Amino acid sequence: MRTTVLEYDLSKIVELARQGKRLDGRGLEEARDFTLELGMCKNAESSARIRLGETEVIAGIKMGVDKPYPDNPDEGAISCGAELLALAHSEYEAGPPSLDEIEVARVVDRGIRESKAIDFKKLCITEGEACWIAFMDFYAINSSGNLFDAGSIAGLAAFLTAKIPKLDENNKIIKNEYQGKLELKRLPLLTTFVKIGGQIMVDPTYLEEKASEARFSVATTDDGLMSAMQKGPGSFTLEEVNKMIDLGFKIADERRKKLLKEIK
Amino acid sequence: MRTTVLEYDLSKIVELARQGKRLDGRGLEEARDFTLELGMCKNAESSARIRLGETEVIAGIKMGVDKPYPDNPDEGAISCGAELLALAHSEYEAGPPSLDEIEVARVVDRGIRESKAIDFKKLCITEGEACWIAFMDFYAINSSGNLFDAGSIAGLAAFLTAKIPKLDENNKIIKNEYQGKLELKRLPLLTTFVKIGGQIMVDPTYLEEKASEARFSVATTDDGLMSAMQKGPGSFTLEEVNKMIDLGFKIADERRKKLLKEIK
Amino acid sequence: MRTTVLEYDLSKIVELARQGKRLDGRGLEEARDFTLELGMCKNAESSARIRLGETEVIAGIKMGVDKPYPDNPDEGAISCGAELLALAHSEYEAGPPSLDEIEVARVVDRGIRESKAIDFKKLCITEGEACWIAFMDFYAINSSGNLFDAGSIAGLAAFLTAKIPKLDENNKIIKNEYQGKLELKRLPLLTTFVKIGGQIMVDPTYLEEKASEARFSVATTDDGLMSAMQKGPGSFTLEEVNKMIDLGFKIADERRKKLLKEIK
Amino acid sequence: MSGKVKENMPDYKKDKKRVDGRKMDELRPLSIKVGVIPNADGSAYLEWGQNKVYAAVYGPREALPKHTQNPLKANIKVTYRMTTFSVPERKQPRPNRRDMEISKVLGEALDKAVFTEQFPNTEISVFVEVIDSNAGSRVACLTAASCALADAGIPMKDMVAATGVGKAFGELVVDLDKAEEDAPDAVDIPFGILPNTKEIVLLQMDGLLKKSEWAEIAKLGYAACEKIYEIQKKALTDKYQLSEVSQNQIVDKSTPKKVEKDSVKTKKESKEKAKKVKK
Amino acid sequence: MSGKVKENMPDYKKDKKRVDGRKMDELRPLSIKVGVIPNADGSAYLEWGQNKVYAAVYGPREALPKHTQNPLKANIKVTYRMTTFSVPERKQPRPNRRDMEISKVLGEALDKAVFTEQFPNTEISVFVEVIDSNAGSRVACLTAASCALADAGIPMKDMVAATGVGKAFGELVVDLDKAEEDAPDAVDIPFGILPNTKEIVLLQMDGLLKKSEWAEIAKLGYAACEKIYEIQKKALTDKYQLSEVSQNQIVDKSTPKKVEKDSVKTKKESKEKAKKVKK
Amino acid sequence: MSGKVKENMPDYKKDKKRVDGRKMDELRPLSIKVGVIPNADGSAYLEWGQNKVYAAVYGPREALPKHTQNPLKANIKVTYRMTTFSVPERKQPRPNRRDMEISKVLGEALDKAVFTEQFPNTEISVFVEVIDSNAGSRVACLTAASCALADAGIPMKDMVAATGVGKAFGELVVDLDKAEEDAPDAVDIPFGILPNTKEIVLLQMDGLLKKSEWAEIAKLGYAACEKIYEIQKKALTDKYQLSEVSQNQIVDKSTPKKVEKDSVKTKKESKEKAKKVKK
Repeated sequence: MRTTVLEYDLSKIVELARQGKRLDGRGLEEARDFTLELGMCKNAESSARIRLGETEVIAGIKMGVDKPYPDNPDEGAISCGAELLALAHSEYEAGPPSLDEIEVARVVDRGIRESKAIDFKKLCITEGEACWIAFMDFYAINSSGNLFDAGSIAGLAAFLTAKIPKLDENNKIIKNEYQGKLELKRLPLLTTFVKIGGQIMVDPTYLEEKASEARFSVATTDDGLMSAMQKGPGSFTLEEVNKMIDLGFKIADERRKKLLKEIK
Repeated sequence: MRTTVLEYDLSKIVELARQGKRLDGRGLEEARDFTLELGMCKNAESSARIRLGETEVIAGIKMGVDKPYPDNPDEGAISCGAELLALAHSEYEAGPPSLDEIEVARVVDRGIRESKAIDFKKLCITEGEACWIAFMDFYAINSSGNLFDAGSIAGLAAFLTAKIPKLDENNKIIKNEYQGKLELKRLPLLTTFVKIGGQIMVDPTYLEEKASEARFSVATTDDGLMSAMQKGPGSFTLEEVNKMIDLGFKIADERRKKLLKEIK
Repeated sequence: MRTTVLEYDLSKIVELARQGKRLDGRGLEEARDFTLELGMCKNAESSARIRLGETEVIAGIKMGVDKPYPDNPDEGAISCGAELLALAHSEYEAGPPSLDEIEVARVVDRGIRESKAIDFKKLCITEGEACWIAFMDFYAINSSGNLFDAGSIAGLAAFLTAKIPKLDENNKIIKNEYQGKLELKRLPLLTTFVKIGGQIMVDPTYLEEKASEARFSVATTDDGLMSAMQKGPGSFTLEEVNKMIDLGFKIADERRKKLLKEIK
Repeated sequence: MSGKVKENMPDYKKDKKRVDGRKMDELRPLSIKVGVIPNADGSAYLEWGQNKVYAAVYGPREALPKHTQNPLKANIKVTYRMTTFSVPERKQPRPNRRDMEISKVLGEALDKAVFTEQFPNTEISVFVEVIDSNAGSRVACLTAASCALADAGIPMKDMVAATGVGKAFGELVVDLDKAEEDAPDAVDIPFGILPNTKEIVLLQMDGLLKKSEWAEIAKLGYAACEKIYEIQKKALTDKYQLSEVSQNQIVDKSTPKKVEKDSVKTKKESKEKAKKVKK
Repeated sequence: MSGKVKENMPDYKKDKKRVDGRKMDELRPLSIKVGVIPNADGSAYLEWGQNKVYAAVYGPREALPKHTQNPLKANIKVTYRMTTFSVPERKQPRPNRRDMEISKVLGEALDKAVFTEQFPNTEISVFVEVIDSNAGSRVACLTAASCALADAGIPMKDMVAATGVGKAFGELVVDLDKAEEDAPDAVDIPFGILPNTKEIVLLQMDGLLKKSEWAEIAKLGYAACEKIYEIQKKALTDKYQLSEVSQNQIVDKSTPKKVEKDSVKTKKESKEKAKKVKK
Repeated sequence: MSGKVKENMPDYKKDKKRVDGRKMDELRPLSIKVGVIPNADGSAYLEWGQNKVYAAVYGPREALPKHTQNPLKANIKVTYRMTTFSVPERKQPRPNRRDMEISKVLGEALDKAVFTEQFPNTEISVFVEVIDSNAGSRVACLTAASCALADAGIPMKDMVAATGVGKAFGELVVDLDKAEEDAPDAVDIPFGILPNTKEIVLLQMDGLLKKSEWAEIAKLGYAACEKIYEIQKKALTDKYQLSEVSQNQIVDKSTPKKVEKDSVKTKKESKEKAKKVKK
């Protein structure tokens, strides 16, 4: 990995944090605004492009037909993948999945899966024979920090807009024909925090991530539940965790409102 | 990669080319002669060893039974692979497929596949159930330039002589018994050129490849058609491309004649 | 690989060997004592932990149901794997299988497989449909030399104590219920030797392996047969090989006696 | 490719227009925007019919590992990839052999466009990502990558303009879409040139073509590439309206490189701080 | 996880005890032994209910390849793996994505426990191997790895004590077993702290939890970790009965590091000869 | 191997000859040609019954990566591979575990044949490729590789002569073919020696053998290897008829290495120019 981060910037960020300030002028509890585009990838069953500050992520869903797992013959499945494209940052490299890619994919996946938003039984086509697998993959296009939240918003938008293809009598997908949409019972969203200079701040930029002592994400739903937590590097006090959970609910609510308005 | 090429040789080659000459005394439009041996690998459904100048390549075909692709339930398939064995040159290494291996395999494959020489429907055994896959793989044994043409000649010889095994009632191959041969409707052959010192020359040696500014291959058939083109490094004018296509037809015709004489 | 072996120790070992002595005071033909624990891994169909001197190895068996190979529709199979865990020595690394891992796994496998101790036909469940595969994997926990013999003893103990799960009507394994045990017709065990300073010695330590000029293993059975041999580095005279085979029978007999006493 | 005989197969000679209504020599709608990826030294986003691709350039930066360094020139390394959802049937995430071959030929095409000798021992990394596709993604990527290189302020002989040309349903056509690529008589020729010198830098072919048809196809290809080139130049001008830096940089080989670089650099000063490889 | 409705499902509110008879805040039997792998610089073997894990520490040793070296601190690199026979259905030998993620979070947890700044440019390699499992293998490994680090004489701020906490069959519980992890309302929270400072160094969550339940769960987690911590300390004392070196080394941050290291070194002199990286 | 009971199974005790008509101690036809791969520093092509293999030697050349260099000796690195069409059922192109093990044991066998201490820090790369097979491909490769090493002018203590020996259909035999390897009582022993010293450098075994049979088998093996050795020497003489360089080089350990190398070098002057590693 080639390092291009300036030590100067990092120490400046720490210094500012101690004063309760941030390099881009945001408040500590202020997330960056985001914009959303939907459906630009016609080959996908759904697609979403999000820009969270300068961070840009594209998510898409492909629906595939497969045999159910023998343990759950009456259930389909979802799968979430992430790629931190070398396109998106000079420090990224093409190659096998990095630990960072695996972690962000799995945390976004858990936020959705564990919320039980999607009823896997409704993804069953024929018990023991055929089921749907919803493959959601998201890609970093420009990486300016907090791919967790960007991936989570893009992923949720993709699941919310995914169409289910029609099948012929042999359970083969008929191209460009659809029978309906995925249903979500609740709407989980991740909110991510870092600690810098002892201060908790939400939605870190790339440099803030570099400068941070600790990182934490929490997935919260519209019906007041938590569906995933993930501490990254560093440590937190219980009070800090509690504060981040509270803020997580608040920020996810705002983001969800905006998201739903875009999707209608 | 260990480099053993002498700068001296390369500049000499460029200098000679400017005078319309080559290091081995050939004319610019003169391909190296080749020799062919057939059928030496008894475990293969066909095999061919070609020596094109000092370049030696061995190709063989194994016929396998598989399920047809769902999209083409009434068709079999072919597959072409290439290995530039570390045996064949001090600059080659054992390991995962290199870009050069992938390119030469795919270009040889396209020359044959796109010519529609082989009717994939005739490779169907039982619609939707079983079909033949003809796996042709070729290996560089001594690499002295132009593996494209050597692989193409060896590959065509292998396809032309491949036997189709007999099957039992369960579509299992019966060893050492055959029901017939692969049929080819036309005979595509690649012809490869390089540009050195502004001069186009055919059938480059290893050093000529190293010294070249540009590379181009064209697959032509006995019925006057082109089935593949591939520009490698560098650039050509349209006139140069046209000239190479003309020469490609001529040289492929000569090689085909020789090839058919060997096969009878 | 990081090297931590002291040249001093190695030359001392060679010097001692020339005098018929060993660093740990053992005689040249004296194997280290071993201890055995069985059944500590409840998720395994059998498990065995062996300490051979300071060398510690854990072996376990999982029974899986699969389709028989088309060539042997009425037979099951066994599979032996080995991992030299990075846990077990500072010179080991996590990563793809090393040549050493592959060799020790394959030699232990051959010792058992070629002895025909296990009747593969008895591992058939339904001809052409379903069969048992007994996966035995062993792991180095502390590597102080002679993983061949340690793996062989642990592996044999695992095969001797492996339970066969019950199946439901769909040939799916019913958890925690068993229908019987694997049967072994004979009991093959490896015995491994090195040559140091021209002297043959049995059951080498890690340092003795480093100091050795040559290595040899022989698998022998309780009914006086040899089922595998493997020469590692170096060379032996025929007389040396004959001596090692004789010793191999003797030492394997002693070990087998102890092993059977532990298993009862 | 598949050669399936379909009912109601189009007959372009008779129909006088193509499946999607285009004329034989008509391109699908093409739009390019440069500078879309702030982290990159240069970037472009391109939509071409259904094809949608990103291109990003990082470098010139030290070529690593060391043994890949060429003391005479920069290495142009292209990485072509497709997202899993960019094709009708989900693509496996790991790169396949087609991805690798396309990466290779695109790199070989761009190599002729860049004054690589000005940056010995470096690598110019070009990443192209297809997020939606419908035949022609490789020429879309090459066209976008050229703009991204220019956007990165890398001294270039010219940009590469590229398109598919070939044959479908009985006629010679430019810019084949998927339906045409699947025609029983389909010939697809990825074709890329340096418009200033007319040099051909990308040329491949799938399909079965009469020699006599090639001359006509090449003519169609050149004409189409000229149109593409205009769109490429406009994309750059749209970003750099105030000066003609990018234009000069591309077409004027005599301009001393130092000046070119500096003039571009003024646009990206903040970026420069973080850059590693300097001349 | 699977959400299957079973007949006779337990109801913890009614039953007042758990499937295996435990109280809601009761740990499964836990035993730890340190120094079990002679080759390692430090090691531990832990049995916790059905879970059985080994931990081994090698280093600090030179971090390789060179570019991974951090001039300010040691890298803690954890490799979490499971044997093929440690789970009900045979695990594939090659590491999967779960193994990788767990390795990452365990390393991030231990990083806060070690005075890493004392060993710049080195790597402290921690290998944990699960040989049998029944929910909670990652916290078992983290608990064992902490003891192995202490056994290796590596200067530590504190050990990490970790356990699963969460919810099953209607009640908040500690140290969930597999039956509980499979409950329809299961919430599993791997939870690890530095007992001296109460800092949380491991925190993940699977399942669906009310915010109000979290406070109670955290309380259960802290209490359980205190019990685990006592067992960890006892495991070290059992090995080093004659002195309190390990204890001092862990709890007393003010002790000059030099002295700590030396005092531990006296116990492992024979090992030191073979070591490569020295300060 | 498979242990299938066949009708009409041969009975060698009764038949007095083998399935293919050979006597019990008779080798299949064996021919060797050296110098067949012009690019290689040394090479050989061998046909032995249906087995057909190439061997090529490159080096001694600098061992890379650096950390593999041994300051006391050259590494002999053998890469054994089979073409996809060299076996009855198509082999997957990527090397399998059998390929790896065979590469290892062949390298360990050749290591004893070469004066490796003369080339510290180098690697002698030996590539063997099986293009057709019918039991015994590893001994065919070892036999060919020895000739290739001699052809490369690498100072050798001796060549390795190797063959399969063992048991089939009730009798002890040499050079088992596939039908014999599949006999229910088959024992296959890859056996390789340095004929000058009688040292055994390759020894493996598959199958179930009485201890008493081993002595007889070893005798058969030595005798067969002597015959093979003659064919190896003849192959080298056929190439180098004018001098006895290769012979000297192999059998006469006292000859100063410098002279040996030079005398061989005269035959490969043109090649030397391109070589990288020189003493």
